[in-house]
Amino acid sequence: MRDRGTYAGGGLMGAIVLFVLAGPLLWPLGPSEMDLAARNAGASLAHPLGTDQLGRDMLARLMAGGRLSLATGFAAMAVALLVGAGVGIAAGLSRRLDAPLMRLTDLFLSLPVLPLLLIAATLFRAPLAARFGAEAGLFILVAGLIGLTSWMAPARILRGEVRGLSQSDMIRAARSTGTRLPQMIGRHILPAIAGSLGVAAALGVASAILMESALSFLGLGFPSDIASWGRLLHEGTPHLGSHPGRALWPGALISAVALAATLMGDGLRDMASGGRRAARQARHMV
Amino acid sequence: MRSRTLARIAIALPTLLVIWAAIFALLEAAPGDPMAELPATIPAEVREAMREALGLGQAAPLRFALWLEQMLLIEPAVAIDALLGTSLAAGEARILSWQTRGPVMALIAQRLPQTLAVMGGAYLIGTLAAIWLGVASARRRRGALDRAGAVVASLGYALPPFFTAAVLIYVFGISLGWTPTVYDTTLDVTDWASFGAQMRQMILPIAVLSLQTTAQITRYMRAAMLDTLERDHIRAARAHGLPERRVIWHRALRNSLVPVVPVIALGAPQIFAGAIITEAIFGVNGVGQLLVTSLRQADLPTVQTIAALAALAIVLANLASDIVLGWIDPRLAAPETAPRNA
Amino acid sequence: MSLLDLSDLSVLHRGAVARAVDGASIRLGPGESLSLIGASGAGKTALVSSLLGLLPKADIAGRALWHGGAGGPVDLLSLPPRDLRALCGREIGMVFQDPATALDPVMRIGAQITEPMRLHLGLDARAARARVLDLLGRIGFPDAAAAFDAYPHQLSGGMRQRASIAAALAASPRLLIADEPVSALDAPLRAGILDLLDELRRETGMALICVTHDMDVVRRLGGRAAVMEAGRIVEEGAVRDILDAPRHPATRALIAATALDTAPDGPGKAAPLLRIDGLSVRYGAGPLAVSGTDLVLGRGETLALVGASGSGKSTLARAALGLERAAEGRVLLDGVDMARAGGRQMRALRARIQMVFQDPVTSLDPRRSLGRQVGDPLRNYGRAAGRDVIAELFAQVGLPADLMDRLPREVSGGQRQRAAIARALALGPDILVVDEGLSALDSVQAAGILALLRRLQATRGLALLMITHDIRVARAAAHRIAVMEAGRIVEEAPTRALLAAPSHPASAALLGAHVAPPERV
Amino acid sequence: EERGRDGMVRLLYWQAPSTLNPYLSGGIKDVEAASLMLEPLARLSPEGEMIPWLAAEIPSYENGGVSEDMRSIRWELKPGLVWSDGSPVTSADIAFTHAYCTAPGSGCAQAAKFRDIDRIETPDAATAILHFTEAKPYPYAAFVGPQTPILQAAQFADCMGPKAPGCTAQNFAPIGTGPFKVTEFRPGDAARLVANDAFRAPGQPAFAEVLLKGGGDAMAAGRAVLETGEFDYAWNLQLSPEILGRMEASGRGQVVAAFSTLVERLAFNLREPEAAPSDAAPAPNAALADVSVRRALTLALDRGLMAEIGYGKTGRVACNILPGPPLYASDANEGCAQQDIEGARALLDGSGWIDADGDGVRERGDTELEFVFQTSTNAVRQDFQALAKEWWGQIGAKTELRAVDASVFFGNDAASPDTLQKFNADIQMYAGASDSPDPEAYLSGWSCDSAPTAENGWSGQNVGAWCDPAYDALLERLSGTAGAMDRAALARTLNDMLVQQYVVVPLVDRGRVSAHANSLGGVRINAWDSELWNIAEWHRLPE
Ligand SMILES: Nc1ncnc2c1ncn2[C@@H]1O[C@H](COP(=O)(O)OP(=O)(O)OP(=O)(O)O)[C@@H](O)[C@H]1O
Ligand SMILES: Nc1ncnc2c1ncn2[C@@H]1O[C@H](COP(=O)(O)OP(=O)(O)OP(=O)(O)O)[C@@H](O)[C@H]1O
Ligand SMILES: [Mg+2]
Ligand SMILES: [Mg+2]
Repeated sequence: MRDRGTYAGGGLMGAIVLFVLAGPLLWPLGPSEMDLAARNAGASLAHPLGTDQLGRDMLARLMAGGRLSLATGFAAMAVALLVGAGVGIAAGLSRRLDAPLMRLTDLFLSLPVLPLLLIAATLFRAPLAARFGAEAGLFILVAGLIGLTSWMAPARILRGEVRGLSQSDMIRAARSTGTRLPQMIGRHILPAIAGSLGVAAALGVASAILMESALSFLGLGFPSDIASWGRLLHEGTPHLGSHPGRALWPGALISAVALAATLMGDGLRDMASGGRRAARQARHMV
Repeated sequence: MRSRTLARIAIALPTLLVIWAAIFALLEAAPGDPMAELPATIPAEVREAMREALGLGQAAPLRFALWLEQMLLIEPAVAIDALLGTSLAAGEARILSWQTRGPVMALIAQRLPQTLAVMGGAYLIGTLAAIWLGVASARRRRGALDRAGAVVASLGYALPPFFTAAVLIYVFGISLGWTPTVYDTTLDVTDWASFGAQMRQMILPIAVLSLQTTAQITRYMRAAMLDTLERDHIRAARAHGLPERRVIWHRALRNSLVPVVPVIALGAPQIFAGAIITEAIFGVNGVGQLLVTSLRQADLPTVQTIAALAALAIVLANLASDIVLGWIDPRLAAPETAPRNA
Repeated sequence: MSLLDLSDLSVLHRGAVARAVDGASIRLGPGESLSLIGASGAGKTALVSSLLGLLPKADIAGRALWHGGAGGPVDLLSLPPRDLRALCGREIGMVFQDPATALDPVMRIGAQITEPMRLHLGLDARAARARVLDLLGRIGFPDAAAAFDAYPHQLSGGMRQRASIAAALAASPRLLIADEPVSALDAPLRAGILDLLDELRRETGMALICVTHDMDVVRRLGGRAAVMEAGRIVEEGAVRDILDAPRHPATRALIAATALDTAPDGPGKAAPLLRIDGLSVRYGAGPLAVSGTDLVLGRGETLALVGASGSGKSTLARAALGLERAAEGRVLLDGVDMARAGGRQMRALRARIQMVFQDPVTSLDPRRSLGRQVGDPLRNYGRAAGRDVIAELFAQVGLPADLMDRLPREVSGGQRQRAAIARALALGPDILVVDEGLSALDSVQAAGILALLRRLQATRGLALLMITHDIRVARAAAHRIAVMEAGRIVEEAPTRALLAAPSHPASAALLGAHVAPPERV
Repeated sequence: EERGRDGMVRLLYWQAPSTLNPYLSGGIKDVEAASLMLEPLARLSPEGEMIPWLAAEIPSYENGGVSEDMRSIRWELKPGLVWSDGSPVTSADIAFTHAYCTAPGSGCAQAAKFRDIDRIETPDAATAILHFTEAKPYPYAAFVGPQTPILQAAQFADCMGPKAPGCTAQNFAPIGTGPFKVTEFRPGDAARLVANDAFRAPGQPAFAEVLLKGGGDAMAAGRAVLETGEFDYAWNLQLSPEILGRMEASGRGQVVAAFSTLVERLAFNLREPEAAPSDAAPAPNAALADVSVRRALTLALDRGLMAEIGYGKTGRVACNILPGPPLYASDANEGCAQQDIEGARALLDGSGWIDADGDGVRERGDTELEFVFQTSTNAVRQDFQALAKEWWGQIGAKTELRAVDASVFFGNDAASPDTLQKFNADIQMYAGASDSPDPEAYLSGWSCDSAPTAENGWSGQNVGAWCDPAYDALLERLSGTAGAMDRAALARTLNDMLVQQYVVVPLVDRGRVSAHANSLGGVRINAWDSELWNIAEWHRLPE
């Protein structure tokens, strides 16, 4: 009963993943196939969600774009969370690192994003492409850039929580039994900050999906012929009056991912706070 | 406590200088050309002469030093002059924008009121709504409100402002015609009618922005509140007979604000720096819009100055967040007790 | 006329198999005092918590008629939460078993106590403050104003417990429910608080339900007593009858175990294992919490550290483990300076000195099951930590193995305490620091743990630093006793010598309050 | 009729002017805003013809205004002209304006237009004679068009050279002769103006006030005029044709377009491999050196469809890189709108480009028909990219698309690899125009020495680095030829060389697009001059 939300989240996420992964196998049209005779078409049997200004099938584009969006969304969120949680926990635990790390965070928060992205892309695009191949290199670049510009919020939020914990008897006791840093973090700190972490993750996925499209408008993201959800949403927005579906569908999908991630984040928090596990255990013993 | 606050402020100043230098270096290194907007037919040597006139002939460190002097000495002096009618800064070279060739600070001063009104209003409303919604969702966990809150929050942070703004404009501006679609910065509030007009033009941008703010803060608030409500001292407060309202809004809220205060502080600098996309869409020509247009035109002095002020706001907000945190939770302000080998 | 009429109360915790309280009935009149005794885990806390609706997740059956209100009797168990809340604090006050977690960490002590008082009594801020200051003074805070402005984390364990009592008494309730109210207090303070409760009972007609495992406290409170075992009330009657002529075997066991035998003589001149040299510790800019103490602990030796609440015992212990930074002085473990030890060496040292923290609730991770937490030290050093190993550790401290998967908040206070002890013993340390480790245990359990420690001492040469306020525990366990006052060790002597002839007034006070024959009511 | 009878007119320039002194900014938005106050001696009509404005007539060989040796031109002011502060306009103001822009250290954006003026002689208050340093077959650069209006000497006297930028009060409120004068200017945001009481035409302007508002984007601007009617005129509506069409359909206003020479085009990278911008950047695909490949790529494009999809009625197929004025437009390239996939395939087959290895991409020897196609980020350009990729795929060429942020792409930052000039790709798309009806400057952008190189700091418009001595020789002739007919003939030949050798592929002749409310009368959108050139004649139409 109490897990309904988590299951709903997981189910929703599963459905979306299925849609973008299996959908293209079932749907005959490709995302960049143009039907120049049927531009800006409304919903029809041939194009259930209509077509765009070049006659490309919206359904196919949504499925193809979703792969890209989900992959970048999760990868970039992971990067941001990894860096953010790392910095936040380090600053929270160590008084010595606190000031420098927080000033670094201030610095990154202060740097104007646009020039930062432009420079980073100029510096790293070619080397990454050379090292990992064009596509993987671009993916790493995009996920890295998004991570680079969004780790600061989790860092600052988690730092405060960790700081409070680090003063507690619980951490003292753990330390006195010889708990090493990684275990300390894994056993005691991460579960304690799971609530915020879950929220940050859910937020992170959605914002990374949107950020990817912002990057592609700067010419830093993926090439324009691969349409991510963020990009479709952006392209569709001006047509809200005439073809609302073109913006509403990608918007709905991004929101659905965010909602699923949110519900799953809630579940993560519950799991970390232990109530569910213990209850289940007790039932097993009957 | 006070000396610790002072120490923090003391460390904030050099931090700020480093940040300012970093911003300058970044802007120097970033691609972009103040002449890019000019018609292609303007010959290279004319462009060169124009660059010279902008002061680009000087070495970058020199320009940074000059900017720093203007920022730290001349501009404050100008501000004092304007307030007190003195003439401390008479004849000194102020920071000039490359786009307008006018003083950057004058530009910012022109832009700040609308940014403060719209962003500030949105942030205040958004934060309060978020706290209320977060608390309410946590209290009736998995209840209808909690579920609705999750959906609203997901929509709020998954839908970018360019989309929500477009929808709102379409519905309220075009279909219903209730609100203007272009923000009039020259509107002076002198009477009820103009006040009404001001409210009408502010409501959509505020709605867009506060939706975003609410979405982000409310989830953190909820998570923190859930954690707090499980603690024993809340149980104790109930056993002492405090009314639930007081337990929640006083005891539990204060405890759960710890992770939320940094979130609030993170967004607060926007009140001064502006929200770029929303300002652009509604034509609220605030600081954010100034920053984008300056960036687009590689107007480095303006960008540098706005970014520097934003950095100041960020550092101050974070400082404030630390101080407030220490005040909310005295354990966080506690001096070093943890020994080495942590 | 009765005040509270409890009949056939049952409590089943969510997910639990057995009832924590099983058909208990109690009747209490105004001004009456009822001591609730019983083994750890017997259901005492469950019983009293259920009365105030503090177990929202448990199935509660039965009736608890409250006759205190103006409009006739009400059933506390079926009262709407809103009305129940109105009763709480004003008519029924509650002192929680774990004082550390019952206090709001982000509020000053004074404010926490003042708030319900102002609410219930409608006092203005100044009057409330005066009243709270008075209360704090009466409850044993020498500097009431400082305590008023302190945050919970700035107080010692005993101080927190007293603050909790003050909060419960603030609104002059008609019934005080106190769950182990004096377990962390030294003898003089304990006496003072019991006097205060007595006084209130006589003056205001306050009734009292006191959960305790300390027979002296029971005797001192007088009135009636009820004995619980496995959720049932197995015996009830006048304190004198119960203590002097216990009928139920459970009661007899509890009473028998209070007579601890005295400690054997010390191991003689053992090699010093732990040496503390001129150690001082300071919190922030405050005064020294520990100043210039010297202490030596030899292999196989037990040293009891006694002293008034807030005298710096816990601080000294934490510093000995390197958990608190020393302002001055050093801690040498086997000749190695802890502050200078490198990472690897430090880890090796850590395994050799372990500690049972004063507050088992805060020292356990609320999100990790007891079994895991007891196994954690083993895992830290790469040793096997299978369920069987942990079950053995559990058995050692008398914990049933089926508590392994429970979270700390899902077990009783004594069970938490024992889990904390099991954790500290897991690594087989050379030195064990026990900060009030037996205070939450009933006498049977306490005797068992003491026996265990003594056995370890005999077989492995375990050195024990026991912090306690209970002279009897000190007498039973320690070879030597050190007395602390205001951050200093003021006297140190072999147990017998010190008990026979305390030379420092502080020691005399600690002993005196105890030695005095308990007042019989 | 009375001046100022129609109240306020609201103009929406979403890219807001940042200064009102066109000499300190070459940006079109600033030039347009300044044209409300500041006026030149002559303007260009919507058809690209010169019309006298402050001058009494256009000087020419025929009327003797231009000297035989083409080294001087004589302008006469209209009689009785006054500045908005009431003082008379004299030839000294003309001479001053020249001095102002050529003073060293001012960073004058229009310096090129004054470059060859040796001195200005002012025999009387109404006459200014411009003496050139060399023969100028086309002597109408300075003081013609909105970029080079006349400044009031009295106002700007203290703003010479390095002091020019600091004269904020002057730059933000120049005194002019135009129909309006500034009352409030907030750079980048809004300007308010009122009718100039001293304006020379009686009964003009019809509007008493102008609100020139900036901010937002093209979408918002279009909406405010066409859908909600909040504004009367919106400038530069680069929106997709469906959107514009839908907005226009709400019936409040209309979209207007005017054409000059703004051509969206493809450029092929014809650089020698060793002249690649840097070691890191790959050399351009050698296949482009084969004119038949360039031609095949061109044939595969359906320019008609592109114009329709991207611009609708605001664009038309461009077959010439110089599409106007009419006299200058070549008619040798008609029919380019037709797509010819078969023809393109045959062409490639014929010149040895075949798909031997069956990977769907044609090759000859080691050279595959694989191209990197870059442009700036912009919705229409990305659509064009997608279309080209599709069509080129049909003829067996593979395309990798790249989009670069516009500020970087057009930024000409020598340090960035992604600029138009560095051309770090095989094919790129951008728009360019001649800013004067005389195309000499524009066409000389394809001379050999205007190729951007490391030596010249990556400046120059010949981004493809195409070099043909014959073209340079023709350019040389053009610079010595006077007379519109002869010049036009030469220009057409040059245009044909560029187009027929497939150095560039003109795609779409883009109009300037604006919108005005139905209630606004007198609007004649002008792509050669300021769109506000005739605002004095604008008026409110009766409902
Ligand atoms: N939340 C819970 N879920 C499941 N079982 C619980 C929970 N809380 C307590 N118990 C179990 O209920 C029984 C009674 O617990 P209770 O806390 O009432 O004991 P107690 O008599 O107060 O013991 P102590 O003297 O040790 O505090 C114990 O066996 C305990 O393990
Ligand atoms: N974190 C802290 N910050 C400030 N003061 C503290 C802190 N912890 C303890 N103190 C103060 O240090 C003194 C010694 O405290 P400590 O906990 O060592 O006492 P104790 O002897 O263990 O007392 P008890 O028997 O009551 O547990 C007390 O006055 C206490 O108020
Ligand atoms: Mg208990
Ligand atoms: Mg203590």
